[in-house]
Amino acid sequence: MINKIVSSLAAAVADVHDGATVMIGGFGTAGMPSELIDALIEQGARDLTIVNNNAGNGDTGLAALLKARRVRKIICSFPRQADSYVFDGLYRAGEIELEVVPQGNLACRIEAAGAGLGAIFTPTGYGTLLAEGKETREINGRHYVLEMPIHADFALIKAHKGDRWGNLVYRKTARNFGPIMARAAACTIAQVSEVVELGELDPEVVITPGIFVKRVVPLGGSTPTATA
Amino acid sequence: MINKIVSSLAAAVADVHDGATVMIGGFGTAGMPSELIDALIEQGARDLTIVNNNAGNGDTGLAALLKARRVRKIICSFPRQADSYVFDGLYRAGEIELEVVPQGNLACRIEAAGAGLGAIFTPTGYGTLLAEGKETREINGRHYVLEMPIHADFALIKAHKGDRWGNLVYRKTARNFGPIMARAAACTIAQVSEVVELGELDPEVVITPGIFVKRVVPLGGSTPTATA
Amino acid sequence: MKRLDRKQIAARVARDIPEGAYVNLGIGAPTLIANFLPKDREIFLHSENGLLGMGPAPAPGQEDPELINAGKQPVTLLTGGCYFHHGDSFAMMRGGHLDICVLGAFQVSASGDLANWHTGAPDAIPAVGGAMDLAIGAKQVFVMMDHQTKSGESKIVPVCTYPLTGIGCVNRIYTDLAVIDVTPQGLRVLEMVEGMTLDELRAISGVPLEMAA
Amino acid sequence: MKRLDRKQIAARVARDIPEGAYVNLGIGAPTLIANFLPKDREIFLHSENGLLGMGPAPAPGQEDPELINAGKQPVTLLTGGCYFHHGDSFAMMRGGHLDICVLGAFQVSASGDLANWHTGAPDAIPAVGGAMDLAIGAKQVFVMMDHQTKSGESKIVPVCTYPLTGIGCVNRIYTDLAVIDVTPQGLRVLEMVEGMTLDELRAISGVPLEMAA
Repeated sequence: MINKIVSSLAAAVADVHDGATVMIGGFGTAGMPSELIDALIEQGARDLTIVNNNAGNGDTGLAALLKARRVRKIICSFPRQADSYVFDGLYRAGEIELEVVPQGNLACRIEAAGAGLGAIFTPTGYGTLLAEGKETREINGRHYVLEMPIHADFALIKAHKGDRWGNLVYRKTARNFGPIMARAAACTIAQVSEVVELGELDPEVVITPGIFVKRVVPLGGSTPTATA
Repeated sequence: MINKIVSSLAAAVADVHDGATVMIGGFGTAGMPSELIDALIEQGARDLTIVNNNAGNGDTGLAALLKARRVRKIICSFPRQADSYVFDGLYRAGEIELEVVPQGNLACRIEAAGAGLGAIFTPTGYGTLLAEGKETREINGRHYVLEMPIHADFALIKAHKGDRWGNLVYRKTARNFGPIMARAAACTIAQVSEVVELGELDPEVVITPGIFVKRVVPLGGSTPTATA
Repeated sequence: MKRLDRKQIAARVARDIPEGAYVNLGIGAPTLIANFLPKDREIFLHSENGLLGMGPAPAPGQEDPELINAGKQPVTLLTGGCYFHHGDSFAMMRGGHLDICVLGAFQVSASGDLANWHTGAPDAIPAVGGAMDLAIGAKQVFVMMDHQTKSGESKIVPVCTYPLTGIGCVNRIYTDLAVIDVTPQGLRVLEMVEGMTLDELRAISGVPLEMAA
Repeated sequence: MKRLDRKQIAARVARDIPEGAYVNLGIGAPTLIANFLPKDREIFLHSENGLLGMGPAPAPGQEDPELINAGKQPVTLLTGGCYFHHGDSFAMMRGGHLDICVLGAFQVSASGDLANWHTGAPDAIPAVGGAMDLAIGAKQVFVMMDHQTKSGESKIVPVCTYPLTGIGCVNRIYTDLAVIDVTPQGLRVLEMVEGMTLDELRAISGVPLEMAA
């Protein structure tokens, strides 16, 4: 019997190695797998390359990982936020490397990795600072920039429900990068609010099929309680 | 009020022009929008370029469109089937142009069009007859072929349920090419087994958001009745 | 001559958004436009973090931290709206499926180049988000901004001096003084605020302006 | 020396598919393998037309024309299986997410080139389907075929004479006579049918063969 459920956060992230590239889901705090990040801090891996849309908020989650000096480089679209002071300090001190990628290029480079494409010509960023030094091409009268896929060793994501085969569904806009990161990493680890029995997820509505997921960690009671 | 529901098949396909590129959903007969194809035959547009996985089965649906001599060229992955005699005859008589594309390249070229990419490097087909004359490149030790997006003027697809905003859900493996073709065509027309009220489709499970759909044609009673 | 305030500019933009349009309102001032869309028009608001059919802010106490917009503020979903992942969301943008996006700007050039993500200051931390995708993806890109900087310089310029967001991507500019189309023949003024003359507008704008035909 | 029949080859391949593997069984003979997978192993069968967790053929009368496999035959879905569109399905294949695919072949070369889609006959209508995607996508590609053609020619060849499906993509070959690994050092024989010697196998194969260490 295949059972991808891992009850311990520590066990779920135990094999993240120094120097690993780790994708972390979430857009701001929505969909951020905070408990997995805390477990990763506890675990101690360092010299990490992190792929996330942002560069951490406040002192928790991704910001706490940065503060613990575990991150060598961050690939993101929007590091500068009102409460990104941990990142800001490290960046200004020259203690973290930053690769800023337009958000849609971040998304399609992650998608390209998951789909096995070698590279893609995207129109976004053509003629801007963020395309400097990159190959460009005019195709049917439009200009494109050649962008490379972003692969990862691990993806840490947050989903709503999961089953023992690793099938996942998400909740509202917490979905964001989860499904595409799940496909781009060699080992995808999902924290879920609820583990359900096999078959409880309607086969028409599984958003991330289990083939893309290695481990599912249940976290009772972490679903936001506000109605909407 | 926005209402994309069109009650007449004839009205739904009225503006398909001679020379149009038309994507047609379906894998074999599963997901093939037979009633829309019949309406297109009745409508009379000719000199069409058709994009479909196959090249018609028996005498109905896509095969009937071919038989009516409306198709100049077909782009597909698998024209030759046990019952593809209409296509076979036209092809051997030199009366139809054929572009054979590996199925996954067909899918990702359609996806690239919908996603606004200029071109993609795909590993599929490298070193084969189907990549002859195409640009290739070695990236990180692997060989890729440069493939261009496939755009269409119209997409005719079959979905299970739809609402007046054009949101769609599909049924089982009839989903196949529907969602990706819906994104790649300037005008997507979906025949559905059932029109539902706005809000009846769970926002978490809409497979094709209405932004990709121009017209929804209800066809009462066309859901397969077999259980499964 | 009376300048429009931000709300008035937002209201003016809202008038040009037709029923059935798929629209992305950029972070900042453009989000105000949502308040001025006529209630009897069905308009589909897209948020790049994965929703279509975005509704107004929730009532106090009804906020859901997992239902937010691109500015990370709590929002709601209209009946008939739906959720999707970032790949699909940016495919909507990059693939030309949005009818209109409205963005703020530091500068717009006479040929429609847009600069709105980076001041170019050497110590600034670069952060682009979805601006470049919106700039090149939507069928029509509207810019909403003050006509001049606080120090009185024109924000419509012959050539942008700030780093670009996109080349030749802006279709129309809404300012506190005028509505101006970017055309292959040059900038064309559609409207000016009451009491403003074309010569006065020309005098404070750094670029050639003609009235639209 | 007793050749295996198709069912016996299928049963042999089935033995090598471990629990938890994500597997695509190609159209034709490889589909027989499903019948020999041990019931106590959870193995995930993928069908390129958009399902994962494919189950056996339905009972007569229970067929659903909208639940079919890549060969367009009616199938079922296991509890825990799911549906997806063609883009996602081929991303699974091309992206290296399948552990194993098993394909039939006209020819396999000593360096693992595969020819299985086209006889090269000038009047043949070319049709490739998903064969090229499977050939290059799965982590391991197994070929299941007769060792020789009906006229006695080896289907394992120094260089394929039929048009290629993929270059250097085959990892293991299961025939009616032997199981052979394709390695960087050359072809390595893992097993032969009872009564067969390596020299006999060499005599009818067109390529150098060594026993696996």
